[in-house]
Amino acid sequence: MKEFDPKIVAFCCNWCSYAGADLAGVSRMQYPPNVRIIKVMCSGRIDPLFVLMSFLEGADAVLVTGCHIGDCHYIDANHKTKNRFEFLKEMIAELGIGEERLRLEWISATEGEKFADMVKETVEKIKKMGPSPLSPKVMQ
Amino acid sequence: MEEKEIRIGVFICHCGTNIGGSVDVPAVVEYAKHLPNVVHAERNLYTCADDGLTAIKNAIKQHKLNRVIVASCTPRTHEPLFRSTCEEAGLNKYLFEFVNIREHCSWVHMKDTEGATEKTKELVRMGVARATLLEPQEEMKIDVEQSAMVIGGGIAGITAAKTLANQGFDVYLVEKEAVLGGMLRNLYRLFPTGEDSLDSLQPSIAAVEGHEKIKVFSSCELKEVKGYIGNFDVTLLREGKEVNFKVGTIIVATGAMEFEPKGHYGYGKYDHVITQMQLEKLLKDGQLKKSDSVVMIQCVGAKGEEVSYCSRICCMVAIKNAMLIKEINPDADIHILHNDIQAYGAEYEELYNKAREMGIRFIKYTPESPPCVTMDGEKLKVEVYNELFGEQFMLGTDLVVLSTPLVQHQGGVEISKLLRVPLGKDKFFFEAHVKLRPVDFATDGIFLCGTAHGPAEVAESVSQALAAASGAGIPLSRGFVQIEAISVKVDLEACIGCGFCVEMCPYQALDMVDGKLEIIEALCKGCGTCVATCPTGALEQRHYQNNQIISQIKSIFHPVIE
Amino acid sequence: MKGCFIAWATDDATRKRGGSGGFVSAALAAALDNNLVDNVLVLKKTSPYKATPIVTNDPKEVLECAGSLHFVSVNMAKYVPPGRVALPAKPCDAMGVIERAKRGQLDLDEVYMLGLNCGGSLHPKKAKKMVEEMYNLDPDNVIGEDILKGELILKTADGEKALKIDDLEEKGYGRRESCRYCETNIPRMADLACGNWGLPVDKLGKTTFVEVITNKGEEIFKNAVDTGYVEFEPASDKAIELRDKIDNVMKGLAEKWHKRLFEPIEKLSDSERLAFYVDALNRCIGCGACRKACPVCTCGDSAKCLIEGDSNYKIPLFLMVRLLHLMDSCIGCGRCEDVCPAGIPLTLIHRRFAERMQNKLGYVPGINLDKPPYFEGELREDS
Amino acid sequence: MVDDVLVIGGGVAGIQASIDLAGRGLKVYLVERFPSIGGKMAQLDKTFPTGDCSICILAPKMMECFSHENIDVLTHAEVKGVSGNAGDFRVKILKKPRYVDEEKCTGCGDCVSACPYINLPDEFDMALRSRGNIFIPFLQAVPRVVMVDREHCVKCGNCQVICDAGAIDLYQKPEEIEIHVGAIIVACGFDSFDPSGIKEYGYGRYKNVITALEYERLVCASGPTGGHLDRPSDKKTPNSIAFIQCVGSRDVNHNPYCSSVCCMHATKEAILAKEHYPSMENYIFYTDMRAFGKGFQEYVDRAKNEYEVRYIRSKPGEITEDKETKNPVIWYDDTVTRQVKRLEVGLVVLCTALVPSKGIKELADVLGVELDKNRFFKIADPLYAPLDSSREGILVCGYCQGPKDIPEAVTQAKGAAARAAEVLACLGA
Repeated sequence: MKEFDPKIVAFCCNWCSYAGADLAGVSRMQYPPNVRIIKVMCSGRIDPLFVLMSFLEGADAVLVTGCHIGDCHYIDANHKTKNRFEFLKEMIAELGIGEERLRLEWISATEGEKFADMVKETVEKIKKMGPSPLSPKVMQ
Repeated sequence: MEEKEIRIGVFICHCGTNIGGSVDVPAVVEYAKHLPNVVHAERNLYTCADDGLTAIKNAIKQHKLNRVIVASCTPRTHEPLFRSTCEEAGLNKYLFEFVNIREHCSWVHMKDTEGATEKTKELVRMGVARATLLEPQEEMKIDVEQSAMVIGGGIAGITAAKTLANQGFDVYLVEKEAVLGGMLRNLYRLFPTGEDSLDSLQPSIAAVEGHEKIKVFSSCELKEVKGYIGNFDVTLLREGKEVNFKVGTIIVATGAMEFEPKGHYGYGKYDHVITQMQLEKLLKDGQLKKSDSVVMIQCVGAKGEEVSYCSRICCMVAIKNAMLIKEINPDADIHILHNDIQAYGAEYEELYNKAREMGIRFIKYTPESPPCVTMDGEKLKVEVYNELFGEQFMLGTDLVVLSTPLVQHQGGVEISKLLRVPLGKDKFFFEAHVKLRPVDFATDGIFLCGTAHGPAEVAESVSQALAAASGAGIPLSRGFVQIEAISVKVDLEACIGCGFCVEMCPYQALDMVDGKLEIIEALCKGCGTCVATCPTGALEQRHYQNNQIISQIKSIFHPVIE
Repeated sequence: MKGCFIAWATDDATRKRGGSGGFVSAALAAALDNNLVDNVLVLKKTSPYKATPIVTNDPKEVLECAGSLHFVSVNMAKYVPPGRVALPAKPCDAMGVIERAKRGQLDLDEVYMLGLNCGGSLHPKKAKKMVEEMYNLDPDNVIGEDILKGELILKTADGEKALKIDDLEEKGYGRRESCRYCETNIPRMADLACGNWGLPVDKLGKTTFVEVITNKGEEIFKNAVDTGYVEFEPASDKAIELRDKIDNVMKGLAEKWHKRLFEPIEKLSDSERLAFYVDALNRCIGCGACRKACPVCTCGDSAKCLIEGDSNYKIPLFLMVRLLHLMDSCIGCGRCEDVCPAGIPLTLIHRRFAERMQNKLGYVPGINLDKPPYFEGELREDS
Repeated sequence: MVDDVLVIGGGVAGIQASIDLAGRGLKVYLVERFPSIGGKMAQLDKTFPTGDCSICILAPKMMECFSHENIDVLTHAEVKGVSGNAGDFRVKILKKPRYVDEEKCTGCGDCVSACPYINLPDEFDMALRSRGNIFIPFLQAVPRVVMVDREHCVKCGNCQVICDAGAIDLYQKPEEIEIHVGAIIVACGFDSFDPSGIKEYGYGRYKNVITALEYERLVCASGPTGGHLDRPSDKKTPNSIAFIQCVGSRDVNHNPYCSSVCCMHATKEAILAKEHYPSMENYIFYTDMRAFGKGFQEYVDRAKNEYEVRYIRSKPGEITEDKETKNPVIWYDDTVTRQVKRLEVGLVVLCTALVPSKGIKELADVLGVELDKNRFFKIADPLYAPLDSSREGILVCGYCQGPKDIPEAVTQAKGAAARAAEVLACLGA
């Protein structure tokens, strides 16, 4: 049987975390090919619905990323991201699919390594945890 | 929009070996050809090179493409290039979609050709899903009224008004006092030129008052400002009557005032304890009695509980005034009690050294044990602990001058409410970005300068005024502002009027008017925070629509096999 | 004149029809009569198990609607008409009204809520069955009901029959599940809080214990007195103490029920809990009745929860989004569960999610106009 | 009369002035001596007092400037001659060869790894990392193209072979171009003072005595150590750091003026160290604590109270080195006990004076403008025309006309742009 290959959805903001992912590339930092990036202008645009939907579709983990608090290109829109994330975190915890599957990281445009490390760590962790029990592919 | 067949063209870049080295590009092209709505797919050695761009333009014509996808490097550097290529071929630039398969794929999976190729296919699939739902957008152009309002007729306001007027724009200069000049009117002589403050200011005042492009409204009060960049409607009150005009941009130069040191060091209790401003006045009027000894105390009320900041200019004001007293009375014994001397830069440091050479004495006190001023018979007595010598000093003196910080005044607070621009913790106006946007407000079209921004000396205020005039002059000289079509729009039928989005907006671009949501598109910067907040689908962000993002998510998990 | 009073309708008929002194009906009628409000929203009883919310400006009609209704579980918040209006409000009605005000659906300054103390209500369908099986009565013969001292009393033409609520609930009857663990018995978020708790024995059934809470409450109370609809006397300290005591007993009971209903879920492992949620929520047929009945939901036909998911989702996107959106705002009224044709224990599940969040944030919905934290702009430091 | 504008210097001030002018629809030539724009700000890690990541906020501006249709960015180029008057300057610019066709190079970096010689000090990373003969100035460089260091290149041709784009031309010639402009804005910035002349501090002799700019690269996430504070002697994280203020400034033997920014950047650097390593002990030796800008005093207060930075009012007399541990040892007068004290730390950071950039005299001569006694550009009217040089039509902004921090430089740059537009408008009228 083929080894479990997690699918991870990452939401990145245009200004910081997407640029951080770019920098990881420019610096040729190697990480496993499990992450799919969806770009939005600001992490504030990330509707929790997108995160829930990703899990229901079969994501084994979801990464919500944006500029560091204080660095937001849109004054303080990432404060709202942070607040909304608290809801998602509690929701995922209550659902019992493993809190580690959802992660919020602030990644600046210089933190290519942080982006690469985040992906590496998440892939490793999720491989240990196995597929998300909420994934339609997983029988219960 | 008419229903049209979606025809997508996909261009996959080898980027030399940068992508081609770890991704099986031909296999991705084959895969792309079989994705829904894709009518053309090809690969280029460098899509960004001339032949690549030509290939895109040709394919748009030949295959009647109405969506173009380039899978190559990062949109952060190359999107403008490909967008303009599409436009040259007659395709709306918002129908272009970028897929990053270099920075996010080939470069980070260099030793995993299989994994990188599979990932590339999926990334292209996501791009196709999103491209299918892309919509053409028109960028909004807002006409800009060719005039500006400057609030405050001090040196900053005067400079800003003059610069803008000299560039050919109409300027309305609003001052609440009867005469122009602001704080400089009350000062004696200025550093470093030694000129009389008011004398040096007169030519500028005259230039402004005589300028054909400048209308001066003195003794006027600002009543209301409505609108947005390019189109502000201003209402003034002059002698109880309303005056209305329209301006394109606004500069806030409302200044500051001296902190009144009530209860500090016997101020208000002893006659000979005065502030630096009062000293300037005495010097100006030639009223300063011969003083054989003077003590100046720095940071009165500043760097502490009342005012947390350092007021930047007081050390130099004290040194300058100490030297002026020395000029009048070379034998005067002058002590400046300070908590670090702020003689930053080149000239100030020089002046500080010169003051010491002249015999002005500097004593560093510690905030923990501040000086103490009492009356000893007819004379004032100042006690201070000299940190450097570790001794308690006792100074008998004729005059104590308190250096107090500049602080925001009530007028400034009101202007902030009126214009809906923020004040910082220090109560001064708060700029859009401390480092890179020092004279802008987050609200487009409104700028700030001078001591309204924080304590500053003349040259600094003038520099800021020029900078604010630069910012305010840009939209005026262009005649319009163009807005990237990523702003939000509302479907009023679907909107339930809960109003939760209004406070989410970092730019006050949303407003509830009679239970209905109104969007001031000119203010929207396209972060989309309100869209994520909206409990319904009433709010949408152009080019980052809910359905577009959702289709990207779904496409990750739905392989398409045809 | 804020504080606690004992009041009663001056009109005999109203006093008799009303379960406890007829104060509420009289005050409502007085408000209409004196043009304090344009309309009154009341429940019109059509049978012991059915009542329809009506909006009326006729004081007489209001007086005719007097009487307690334990077998009806309608939430009034959704029916509040625009303009100045007064309504009797159970705690969950009042909370619903406040949540709707937050969402711009009504102007709280124009709504007068005459709060009713509430120990819980019964689901009409279950109530009918209970009357037959536990009371051995013909449901159609029941002409009235009352809850007193832990007993549910049914009145027929032949007299009264009382059973202990505890016993009924042990057997799966009695109050709706959400009422059993509801700890809000006295509607202090309303303008007035009215009921029979705290009344001395001699005044029981003849008067109403009224707490005047807000300025609006004061307005309505004064109006009722000034127009002669109502008379009152101050409540004694003893009465006030007694009311609190009853409230605390009810709260204690609610706590017990809470533990009993929620502990089994609490004890589940992560995967068992997920299985429980998937099993329950996947029964959803997507009819949307829960959303329509929910007093907090104001989203209309474009609600985000209506975005289409995929049929293979283990939990419908619809319910996932609703769970999320209600995490801070669910008031626990129980309406979703009442109306679910698939029999999903919706309220129980919503409360699991909501309590988690509300406890964490220290936010209680429905008690004041504080914005739901989901929509807060300020950064919450490490909440 | 033309209304094009020349901007000299591609640091944050030059970039801002260019963007403002181009925004008005004026044509701008931006000339930068180095192969990438960005200037000193690109080298900084974070900025005070907000802690914003420096390159993160600068990079979008660099891109905006470079891709602006009204701005011609000429990197690796120098102004060689200026004639004419305001409204009508003729300027000769020397474009030095970078041995790479900027148009063709895609910045992929394949050639960089192909170069067999890789032991040259990387200028951008303050020589804390080595680079090859062919290199990209830094990760976020704009334009992102390689250049060849011909001085050391042996022309092995590996880079040419590997470059699919055919961008490398090892025989590229210098190019002289002439442009015609109406006004000139000078924003040529500053250099960091070389403290090796101050023998008592041992810079150059002791490995663990570094300059503040070197420190910035060390703590930067995209710097040579990936943001790990590895001290030079043993690549280990020190337990304590001392920052020494006024090295070469406020010093009659070197530069009499105050550099204005060091108190604050030292405070920031100490905070960064504490944030990275919570057990780090930080000492700042200062003369006067100059925290006079917006939010600065509060920042210093926070450094003291929250980050436990120890501020010591003393100018150390000498630094020695512990032979075993290579720890620098600081000898200073304690103002409290009035005794000479000894403090051993893991790393010493010298907050050196910032001095007018190399070549400012030559540039001033070419432009025909005067310098002041500190070799900054002289200002015509220090009160009411603080951005006008001694020659009409030539504006000066940023650090090259006197010490200032980033927001002040940006402010002046915008102001100079407004003044340039004003001068041109008045001449045209």
